[in-house]
Amino acid sequence: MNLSESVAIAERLSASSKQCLGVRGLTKYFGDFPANVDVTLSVDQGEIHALLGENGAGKSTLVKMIYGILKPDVGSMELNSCPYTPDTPSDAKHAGVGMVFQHFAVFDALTVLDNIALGLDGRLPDVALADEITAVCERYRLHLELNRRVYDLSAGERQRVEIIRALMQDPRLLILDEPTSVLTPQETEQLFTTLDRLSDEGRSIIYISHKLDEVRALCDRATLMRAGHVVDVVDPRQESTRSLGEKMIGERLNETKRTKLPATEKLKARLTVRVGEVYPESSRSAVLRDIYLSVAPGSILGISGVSGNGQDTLFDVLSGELTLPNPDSLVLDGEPIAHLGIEQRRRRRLLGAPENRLGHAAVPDLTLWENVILTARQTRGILKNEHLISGTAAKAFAQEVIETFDVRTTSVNAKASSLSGGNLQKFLIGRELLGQPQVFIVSNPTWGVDAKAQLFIHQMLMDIADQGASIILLSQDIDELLSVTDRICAICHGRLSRTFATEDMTPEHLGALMLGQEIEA
Amino acid sequence: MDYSLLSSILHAILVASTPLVFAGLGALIQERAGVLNLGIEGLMIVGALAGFATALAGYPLLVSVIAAALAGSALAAIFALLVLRLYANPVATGLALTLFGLGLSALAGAQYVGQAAPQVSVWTIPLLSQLPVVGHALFSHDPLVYLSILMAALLWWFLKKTRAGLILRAVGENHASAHSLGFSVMGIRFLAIAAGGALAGIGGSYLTLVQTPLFVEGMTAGRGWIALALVVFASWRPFRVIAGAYLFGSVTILQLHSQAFGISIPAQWLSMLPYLVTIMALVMISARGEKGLAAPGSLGKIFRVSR
Amino acid sequence: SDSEQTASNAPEKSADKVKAGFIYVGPVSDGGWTYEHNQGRLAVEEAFGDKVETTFVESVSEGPDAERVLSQMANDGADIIFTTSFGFMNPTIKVAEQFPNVKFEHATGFKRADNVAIYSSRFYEGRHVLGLVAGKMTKTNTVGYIASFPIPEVVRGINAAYLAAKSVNPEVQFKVIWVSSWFDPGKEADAAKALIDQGADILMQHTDSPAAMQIAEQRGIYAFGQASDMAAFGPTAQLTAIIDDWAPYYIERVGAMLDGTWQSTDTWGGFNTGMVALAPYGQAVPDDVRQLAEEARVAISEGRLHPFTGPINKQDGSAWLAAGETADDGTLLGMNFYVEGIEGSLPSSN
Amino acid sequence: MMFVEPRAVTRWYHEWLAVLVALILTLLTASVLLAAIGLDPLSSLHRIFIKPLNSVYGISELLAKATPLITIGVALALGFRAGVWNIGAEGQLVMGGLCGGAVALAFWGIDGFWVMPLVLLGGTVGGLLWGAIPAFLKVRFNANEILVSLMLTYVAILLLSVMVHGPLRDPDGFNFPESRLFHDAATLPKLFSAGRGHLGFVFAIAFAIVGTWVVKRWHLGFEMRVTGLSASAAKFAGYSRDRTVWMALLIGGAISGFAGVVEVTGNIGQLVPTISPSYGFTAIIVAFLARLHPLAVIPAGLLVALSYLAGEAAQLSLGVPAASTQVFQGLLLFFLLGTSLFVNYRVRLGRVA
Ligand SMILES: Nc1ncnc2c1ncn2[C@@H]1O[C@H](COP(=O)(O)OP(=O)(O)OP(=O)(O)O)[C@@H](O)[C@H]1O
Ligand SMILES: Nc1ncnc2c1ncn2[C@@H]1O[C@H](COP(=O)(O)OP(=O)(O)OP(=O)(O)O)[C@@H](O)[C@H]1O
Ligand SMILES: [Mg+2]
Ligand SMILES: [Mg+2]
Repeated sequence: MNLSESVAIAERLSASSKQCLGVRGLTKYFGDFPANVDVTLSVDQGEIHALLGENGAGKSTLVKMIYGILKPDVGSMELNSCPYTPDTPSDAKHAGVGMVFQHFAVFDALTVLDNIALGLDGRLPDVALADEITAVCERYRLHLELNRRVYDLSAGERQRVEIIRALMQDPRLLILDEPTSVLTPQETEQLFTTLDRLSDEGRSIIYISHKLDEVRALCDRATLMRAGHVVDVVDPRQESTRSLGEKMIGERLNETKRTKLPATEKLKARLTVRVGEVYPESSRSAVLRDIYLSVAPGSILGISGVSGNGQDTLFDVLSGELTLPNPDSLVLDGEPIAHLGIEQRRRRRLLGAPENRLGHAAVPDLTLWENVILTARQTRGILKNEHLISGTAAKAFAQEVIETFDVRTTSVNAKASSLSGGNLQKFLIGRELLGQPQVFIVSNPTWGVDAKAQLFIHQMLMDIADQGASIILLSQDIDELLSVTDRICAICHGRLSRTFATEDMTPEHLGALMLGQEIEA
Repeated sequence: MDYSLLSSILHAILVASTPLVFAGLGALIQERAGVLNLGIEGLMIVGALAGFATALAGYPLLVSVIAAALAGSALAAIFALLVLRLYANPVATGLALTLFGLGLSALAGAQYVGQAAPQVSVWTIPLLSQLPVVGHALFSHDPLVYLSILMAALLWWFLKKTRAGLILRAVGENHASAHSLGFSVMGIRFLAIAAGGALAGIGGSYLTLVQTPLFVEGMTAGRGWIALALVVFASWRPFRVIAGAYLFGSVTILQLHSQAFGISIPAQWLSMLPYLVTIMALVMISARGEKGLAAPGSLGKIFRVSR
Repeated sequence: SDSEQTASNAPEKSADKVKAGFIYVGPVSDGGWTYEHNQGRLAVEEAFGDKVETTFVESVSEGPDAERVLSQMANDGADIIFTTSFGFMNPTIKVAEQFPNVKFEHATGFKRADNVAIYSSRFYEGRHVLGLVAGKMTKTNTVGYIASFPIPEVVRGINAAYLAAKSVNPEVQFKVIWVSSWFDPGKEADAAKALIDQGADILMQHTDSPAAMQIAEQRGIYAFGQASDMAAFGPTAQLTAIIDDWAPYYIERVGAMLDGTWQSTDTWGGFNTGMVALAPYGQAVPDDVRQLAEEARVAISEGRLHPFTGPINKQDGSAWLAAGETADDGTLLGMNFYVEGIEGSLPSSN
Repeated sequence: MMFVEPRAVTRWYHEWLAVLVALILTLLTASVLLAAIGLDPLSSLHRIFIKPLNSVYGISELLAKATPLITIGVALALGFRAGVWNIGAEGQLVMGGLCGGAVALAFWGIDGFWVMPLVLLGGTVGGLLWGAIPAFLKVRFNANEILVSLMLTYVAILLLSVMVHGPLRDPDGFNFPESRLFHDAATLPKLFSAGRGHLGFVFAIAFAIVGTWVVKRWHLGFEMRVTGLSASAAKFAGYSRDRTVWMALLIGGAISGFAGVVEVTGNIGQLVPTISPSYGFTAIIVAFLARLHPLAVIPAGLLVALSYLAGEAAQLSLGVPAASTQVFQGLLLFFLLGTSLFVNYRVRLGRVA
């Protein structure tokens, strides 16, 4: 142990007695809805403090109040022993609070440099700033190309923009709202190193995540929230992932179960994909090259990969949002379908659930029953004689989804945007599953979804596989892939790796595959 | 080719285009902040009247131009109030603004029938104006022509080189993100609307101060609409607004000259040309599928703060 | 059904009080066509004082709105209604049928009825005088002409002015620009510049704004005013102006209502009725030109001179009027051809 | 400090209340101004707003004036929901009038029950084709439809001018720029004995009803709305943006064209250089006043139409200039638009702790 390390530890020990942020009795209502009730939170200096809770528990609401975006109805805050009442985010910034948003606050048409400059008071996107950013990037080993426009960046890169922007302000308290939901294991690892370093520097961190393993590895303390209330403060290192999840949810979590189909069934390929070259519609995604994959009835094929490596395009090619000129590129139960559009594929019970819930899988401003019409209109007589919509049928179907999949919402008349992430995801996956897919393509289904809902969604996928459906699961979450799939491969720079049986796969091996280490160009 | 004629034509094109340049820049700054204001015509005519009335009262050009700018801003402030504070639909509000501006200017301007404002003197730029052909055409103008180009450069500089400009673009690009970062979306949009109103007002005043120093109701004759079209045409870039305005002005002037040359195409067909050429140019630009041509991301969308 | 109205409005009976309505195609503040009609209305009020009441509706669209405004006026108790634009012709006829006891006066059209009189001015008489002055005074032998729409009245004006100019200056040439608008100062100014740049040193216009006059003043050349005296806009540039003076006609017709002598008539008045007048000649007009112009004006006024007196060929060279022959009103009313010597082609003629 | 939050539920009476408040504000302003120029507000307001409607004739004229506003307003409401900004309905109206009028003139003097439908069809097709141009340029070249449709409006007006000055000119009309009067077989029947309220109004109401049905019930309406709300969700649902662009502009063009031919055959009775005092632009305001609900376009259209009639009445009986009505219409619209805040939002005053 060298000197500087021991000093850091000593500092950390002494700091732990010193409070950085104190929140007392914070209450926030949206209309009549209590998003936060009498919330108390204490974050020490140099502490990495987790904020845990189900979807809709009020975590984001709480940190938005700390960052001055929302105003509490009642309650007080203290920062470094001074009363703290941020009216605007810039007040918060001046007080030394930085924030990385769950929904990135970035500007698509602007460059990375512009985006970062905007977060810094009085700074211009000039050479001097670029140099400073580069320095910070190097210090925390985060890579960014400053002149690229944000619309060209992957989700992970966008998040890096946010993190750098926050770090550039030299914050005393950094808030990260679900930062790892879009990161690869390697990126996550790197982020943890960064966060550790920050905490060593005496900075406090509020860390919101649904990945309980991460929290256990990283955080010093965790405040658990449920339905707007703080229910417990624990030391995550003393807890198992399971006990943490159960404390958070307040009930027991079930194990996911599978009944395996007989091996003979698994031999027939239901969907076969043979694609030479596909150019994506947006430059954000990679060009697909030489894709070959097949999936059998009753089996779940996992495709892992860092976002931006062609998953979007692959999803589009599989779901039918992107059609291909050569029909034989995709063969479904012996029928060439690559030239068929998404609607025709749906009629053949090839269904999909894209990664982005609001704005892709669902229209935020439409009600749940209206959102049902988007993809399930051919089911249960929602669309009569091809032209007329039966509102009754759509509402009934939406109600069925809500009941079957335990979606927490007021009614089928609620707007999609009013649901919490996990509930909306349950609704959207349920919408497809009730259509009894033969082939189901799903991308990052548990993105930003709480532990309970994660298990629920995984069980749903397994159940339909058990009933004989073929599933292709595109995901960045290694744990998810390892626990759900039968076979697994990785996509990198638009190329697929070999496919392995999941039993033979280790996280390290999968991580290597995601980085393209076994894919020959 | 008769060079003096060429030079005169160029000169006339600049004069005919200048109101469009000002008004187009005014619409541009609003749209870059995410505000779609279809009321440019109303802003222009109010500026036209204010500028004229001030000039008639004997004030110097500078004062008249400032008066026009203030009048444009004042009317634009009504728009800002409705759209920013009361969340009124911007498309309908813009149209109502046009109606209101035209009516107001007609009402207040009725007293100016039959009166002429003093001529604006020409600033001849030494040496440059001696150049053959372009000398007279480009460097022997009233100050407002130079100002219009300066404004475009200034706006370009502002948007591209200053932090305020960056913030303005950010607000237009994604108001939710801008708000998250702590920028006052309302405040910035209000300023952009006021500035745009001022520019549109100056554009209108060019008609009554320079082009035809008189005021009659409705004399903007649809130029506000053309200005709006130019912004789209210019894909929200200041210098392309100039290019678009000059293109439009060129076709307008050249069709008049072609008539005077005795080219026998029916006049109405020739009058269609500026519009048809604008469409064709737009199609050609759009077909190139250039990146970043898109409108500001939040253009025309209503922004509401939840507290 | 309206027996009382019939009684009070019967043409043969004199009335104590007349209510006169006017509908205008433009705003009264246009400084041109509508402005002059409104001056006429004011003159009527001045002339008859308490005995008349006038109302007007301005900026009435020539398409769909005219009929309603006319009906409303009639319903409102107007005894006589002046409809002051060509586009109001058919609505006037239609409404006149529904209100047989109301008198209508339609300007510049050609359809009449028992209760619809028509009136217009022989502006071409004025154009003749303008043509003489222009022919005499042009140094470049190029006269610029800003025209609105190719309707007979405008074509007639161009022909009359050209023939007169040519009679005093065989070298003279007319350049015509059609701006497809009655009122767009910016466009008229642009047209004026284009004409000047192409060598015109005298401008004539058949559009309503004083923009061209201002440009002429700026460029130090000459121009003629249209509809009103535009000297304010071109103190040195204005050589003279054709003034539409509707006051004498309006006073006469309203007077006839008061006297009970109103009848449906077809009036096409010129210098002789005072409906066409000229503004005072500008400083620049030399005495000899002034004298020439005045002589022509008096001759026309007294019926000794007709601006369209043969021999005149049409533009394509075909004969129109033989030597000494004068044009009949029917041909003049529907004139849709240039006379020989004018360059360019008439838009939309077929 | 005033701030607002969205209403959890919007009730129908909120809309009516907002309109009522706007009307009261407008009338109050009007009264103050009238009193300021020395007129008795009450009797003046009566003369302006009530008297024009006091007879079958007045109602009939109101319906005639509202007909094109409602017809086009419905079409635009559909298109705007789809996020297709057709600002050129005026041009499509003019082309409809021109083409329909041309058909009427082509069959001039020929009687037969089929003439009128043919004329209406001609107008509809004319508008449809005019709407197809921006649609094609948008779909094929991604050319902005606002600009193209707006520019085409000027072109359409000039085309009409060319035609009435030339080929379609009345041969017996002394070369004046107008066509012959349409014969009876090509004239829309009137609704009342007085005024010009014509069958077109019935069509307008029918459009509003069908439009409501399309919006509420038809998959097409839903498809267009989804495309307008979120392009990528629409794509995922299997809806094509191109199809929506085509539909919005073709429907907008066809219905505006229909409004145009109805206007010339029902109201004007011939082709003249000006067949519309900016109905196409005013209808945009109408559509938004109705908050893009096709059925609400009916009262919105009637209200705006009344404001025009009232303007004429004000000139006639009070002698106020035309411009003041424009100012007034502007104010009315400002009030209506401003008070719409209270429909969708709850307004709270003061600060929250
Ligand atoms: N602006 C708002 N208006 C009304 N309700 C809101 C608003 N923002 C959040 N809510 C509601 O408040 C509750 C808490 O939301 P919040 O975003 O804080 O949850 P969260 O704990 O961050 O959930 P997640 O894990 O899904 O991000 C949710 O039910 C949400 O629907
Ligand atoms: N002050 C100036 N004077 C003259 N030309 C300039 C000036 N500033 C910029 N230009 C040039 O004018 C052209 C058009 O500028 P415009 O504003 O349309 O594009 P831009 O802002 O440079 O946008 P982008 O960088 O996205 O192309 C550019 O080539 C620019 O380099
Ligand atoms: Mg959250
Ligand atoms: Mg630029």
